[in-house]
Amino acid sequence: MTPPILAGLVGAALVGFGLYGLICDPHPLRKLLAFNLVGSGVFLVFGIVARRGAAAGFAFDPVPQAMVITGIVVAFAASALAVALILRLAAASGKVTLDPRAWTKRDDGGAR
Amino acid sequence: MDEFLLSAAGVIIATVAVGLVRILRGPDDVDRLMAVQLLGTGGIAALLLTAYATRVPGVDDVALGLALLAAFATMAFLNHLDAGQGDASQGGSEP
Amino acid sequence: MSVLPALDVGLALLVVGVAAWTIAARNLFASVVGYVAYGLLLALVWVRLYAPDVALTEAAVGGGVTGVLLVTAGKRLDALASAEVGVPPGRALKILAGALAALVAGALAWVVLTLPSPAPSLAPAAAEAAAGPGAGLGNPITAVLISYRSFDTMLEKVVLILAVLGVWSVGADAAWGAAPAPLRKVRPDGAMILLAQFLAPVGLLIGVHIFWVGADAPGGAFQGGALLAAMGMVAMMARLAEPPRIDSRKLRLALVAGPAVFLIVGVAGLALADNLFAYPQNFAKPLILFIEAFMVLSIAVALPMLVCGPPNGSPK
Amino acid sequence: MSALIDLFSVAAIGAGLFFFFAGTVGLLRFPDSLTRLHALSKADNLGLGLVVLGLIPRAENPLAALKLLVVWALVLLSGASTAQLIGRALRRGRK
Amino acid sequence: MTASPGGALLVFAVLTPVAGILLSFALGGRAAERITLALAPIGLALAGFIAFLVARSGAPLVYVIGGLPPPLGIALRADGASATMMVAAALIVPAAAFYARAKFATPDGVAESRGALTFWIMLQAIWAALNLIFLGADLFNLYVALELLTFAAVPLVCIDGRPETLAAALRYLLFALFGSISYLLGVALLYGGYGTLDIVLLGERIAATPLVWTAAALMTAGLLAKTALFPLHIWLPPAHANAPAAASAVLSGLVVKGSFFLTLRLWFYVLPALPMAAPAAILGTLGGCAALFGSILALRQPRLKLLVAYSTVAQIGYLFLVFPLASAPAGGALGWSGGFVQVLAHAFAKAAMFLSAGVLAEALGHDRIAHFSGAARALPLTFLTLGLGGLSLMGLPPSGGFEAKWLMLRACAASGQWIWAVPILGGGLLAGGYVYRILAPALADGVVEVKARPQLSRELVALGLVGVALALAFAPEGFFEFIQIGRPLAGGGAS
Repeated sequence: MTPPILAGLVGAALVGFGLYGLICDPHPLRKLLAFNLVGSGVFLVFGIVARRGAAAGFAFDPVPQAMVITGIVVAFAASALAVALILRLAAASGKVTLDPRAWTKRDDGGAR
Repeated sequence: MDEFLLSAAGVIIATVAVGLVRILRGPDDVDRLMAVQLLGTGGIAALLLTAYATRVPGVDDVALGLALLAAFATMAFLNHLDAGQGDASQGGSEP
Repeated sequence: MSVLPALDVGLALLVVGVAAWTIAARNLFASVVGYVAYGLLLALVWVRLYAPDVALTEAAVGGGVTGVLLVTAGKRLDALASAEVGVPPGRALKILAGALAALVAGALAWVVLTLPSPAPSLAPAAAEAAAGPGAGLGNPITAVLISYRSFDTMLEKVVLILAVLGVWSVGADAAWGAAPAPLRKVRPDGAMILLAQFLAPVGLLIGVHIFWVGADAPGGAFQGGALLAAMGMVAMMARLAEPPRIDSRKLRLALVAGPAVFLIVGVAGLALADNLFAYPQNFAKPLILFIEAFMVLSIAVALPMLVCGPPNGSPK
Repeated sequence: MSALIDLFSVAAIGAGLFFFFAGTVGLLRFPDSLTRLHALSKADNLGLGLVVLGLIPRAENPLAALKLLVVWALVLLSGASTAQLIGRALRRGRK
Repeated sequence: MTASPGGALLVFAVLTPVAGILLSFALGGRAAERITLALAPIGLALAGFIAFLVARSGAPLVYVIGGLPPPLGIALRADGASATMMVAAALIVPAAAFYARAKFATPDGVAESRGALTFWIMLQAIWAALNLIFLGADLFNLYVALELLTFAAVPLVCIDGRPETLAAALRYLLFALFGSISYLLGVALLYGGYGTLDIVLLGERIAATPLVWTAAALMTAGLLAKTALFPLHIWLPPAHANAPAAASAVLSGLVVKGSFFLTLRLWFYVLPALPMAAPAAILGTLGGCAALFGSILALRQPRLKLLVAYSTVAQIGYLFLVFPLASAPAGGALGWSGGFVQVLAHAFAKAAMFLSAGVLAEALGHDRIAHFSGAARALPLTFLTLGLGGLSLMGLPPSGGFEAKWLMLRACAASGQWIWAVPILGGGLLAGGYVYRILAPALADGVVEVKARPQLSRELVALGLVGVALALAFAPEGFFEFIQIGRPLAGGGAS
């Protein structure tokens, strides 16, 4: 198995694990971790596309690699925004849940 | 010779991977971080060995980057460990 | 080379295993630490894919800075021990989600295994164009980022500014203008100060080196800027530097500098090279380095500000 | 000449492997965090040092060799500092 | 691909608000407000002129950035649909900005305030992102535009800082991030298959292979999560109902249309080679369910803003009927026009209704529908706007909503797809129900306590927007021809 195929399988597995965590984990920080797993799986798919695009005399196709670099920075920015929201939410309400039912009751005043 | 370098990389990866059991077992967060630290050092060694065997250009800079960041997560963790230890008196480091 | 495939398979299994662990772990912090380890391993995978530029970015941003962000967030949440977490979903939803995830992963694996051969590639076109008169760069990735897809790169810097403002905007009204909370409350140990005093200048040197060689070798503005950002955070964690006030004019200008210079040079291209975001033939390389220098500055400032969080305390 | 270099590399890297192995065994087998820390910080830094030593003669140019040394120095410094910091935090926590 | 004369304007349509963002961020909150308001006429002029150029040439306007043509470079492309959407954005964003001046003014005595800086910069960012979404001709460039839109929209949701708005913003962010990454994965696969991301080149090269189907499914799922199409709608009502009125107007009126527009681009421009029947039926079914389900939920909401937000869930549903209708071999042009008139009518009517809901909430101190008795007498203009907006949502003449449904029904008839008439008519009936729920108590006898008299100018802004929604009923034939400029003859698999 050459590295691109192997990396492709890893990427697919990462997307799968991440997707499961994103749906099932109730904790928003864990959801964020799962999102980052999906993200890195997607970047790996770009990576194998770049490596497969190694035409005569070139080790890789630079275009997908450049896109991954852009994507990593954007994913980090998204993580930072999400972390800021999670911490503020926990500090303001004592809850770190996204369950809509937790927010329809009007009893959040006494929490913290 | 390349085969030897690659085998060495493989052995290091396998060794530190076993060490990662500490992330699973803990028991303390410190133990988990030590496992990551070991992985970091071993990862750099494996990276260098693989790079010298396969001659991918620019890998020494990647190793430099990883080496710079070796203590990064541990430092962040210590910020909170020290703060949580009770002597948040801003007083200093003496126990 | 029969060892190499075994090494690759081992690395792949390790990455997948650690990833599964971060999802499955019960303890929040354990899964955060797992993610940090995962980021390190990914950098190795990227090297195996002949992508040292991506490996550098992944090591610095994906593993390093994101790791600090998550460790900090995990510990701050632990401190709010009373925080109420939602209930995990029922068995039916779990099975459904598992089936969906397996379906997506399976389809993806299949498609990736059956990608067309020979693969389409822009590599020859990019390399030829990169070395050509419009760019004059030996590193085609830098050429793609700063020349062919300059519009993406410039806008992505604007995304970073929006993210910084978004993070600030979750702070309290009364704190607006103040500095974010320091990354560390307690005064640090001598050993940590010493470490930072050594790491930060060496890292500065390495970061600038990686930016500078990026025109022709692996490296560039993103990678250099990300390493500088990490060094800035090291200095802040040792309290050698403090997060600046968010209303500081210098901070704002540093954040805006990268995209602003990019935009101005891009618009000037209409006069100098007959096209927006085109570079005049003889000045292409110096102009690109000029833009990149400001981008390094913006990235190096934006990433630590994103980790530091919203303003805290009183602006007075 | 090249055979001599190969021999040197094999010896140094082989010794490095041993230290990685020892570090992992220590991390897994030692009874508490402080002793694990002790085992770890010695072993992995020496391990990486020996791997770097084995690769230096194979570096293509002096700059690459210098980078290898800097990598090792950075990891050594990070490892030593964080070991001390973690150790102190652990001791403080135990009181 | 070569650049058209005047094509540079396309880049400036994106760069102008981007420059505004950078200047505002450097200069601070007070300047941010002035810059946004100063941009309004410039943006409108640019959008209008681009529309004029497209109409004059009768062909799409193209610009190749940096003179480096695709596949290596990036192009921007304006057709009739993009120019129409740009003009709509150039009317609604300034209207929201004008409305928001009082609420998001920087208070005296401080150099800058949190709410003001965030609001004005994010508003410009939404504008920049939307223009790029309407003009982008490269799938990765469009990914950057989608991210720009997400990062601008999420902070607006929680700008007032209450815990429930933070939870709504976080939920929105997670859905949007899932949407982006799913879209990006599809982009990666398409690049792997065809070595280009340019929409025109892809449209020529793509064939119906498993790779393309997988990419299409992933990208569509991501875009649907961002558009809040049923059943991925749960993030929308709390997010749109909790944002300040001016932000809600832009979020509901325009932002969700951005990802809808990309879904259209994807299926009709990138993937014409795929047989459309099955995916169009799925999208149409989801849309039909959304139209009915969203309306039923809207009927049950106790608060006006929540009701209006659920109505958005329903109205988004109608938009997706454009997939079965416009891809049909007969009546495709009617379906396409109907879809776009629905986009526009809903954008203007919904923006007007959210602004009115804001006026109402400030005047009464609450927006609980049960306590509206007699409110129409106290706030006649605002309830007139709500009523006229409701007219368009229901699809009664004379309104853009009616025009849209009429075109869609004619498309149903032309293509023999009568099944889609059920959600069109049923949803309209249900919309009648929830509009009645707002108006009936307000028109009943009773006395409400008006805490603060609303500014006439704000009520007039909302009325002006709803006026545009009504005026669409009188759109001339030339307008429908304009929307068709650059539309590929879709449903290649069908014809």
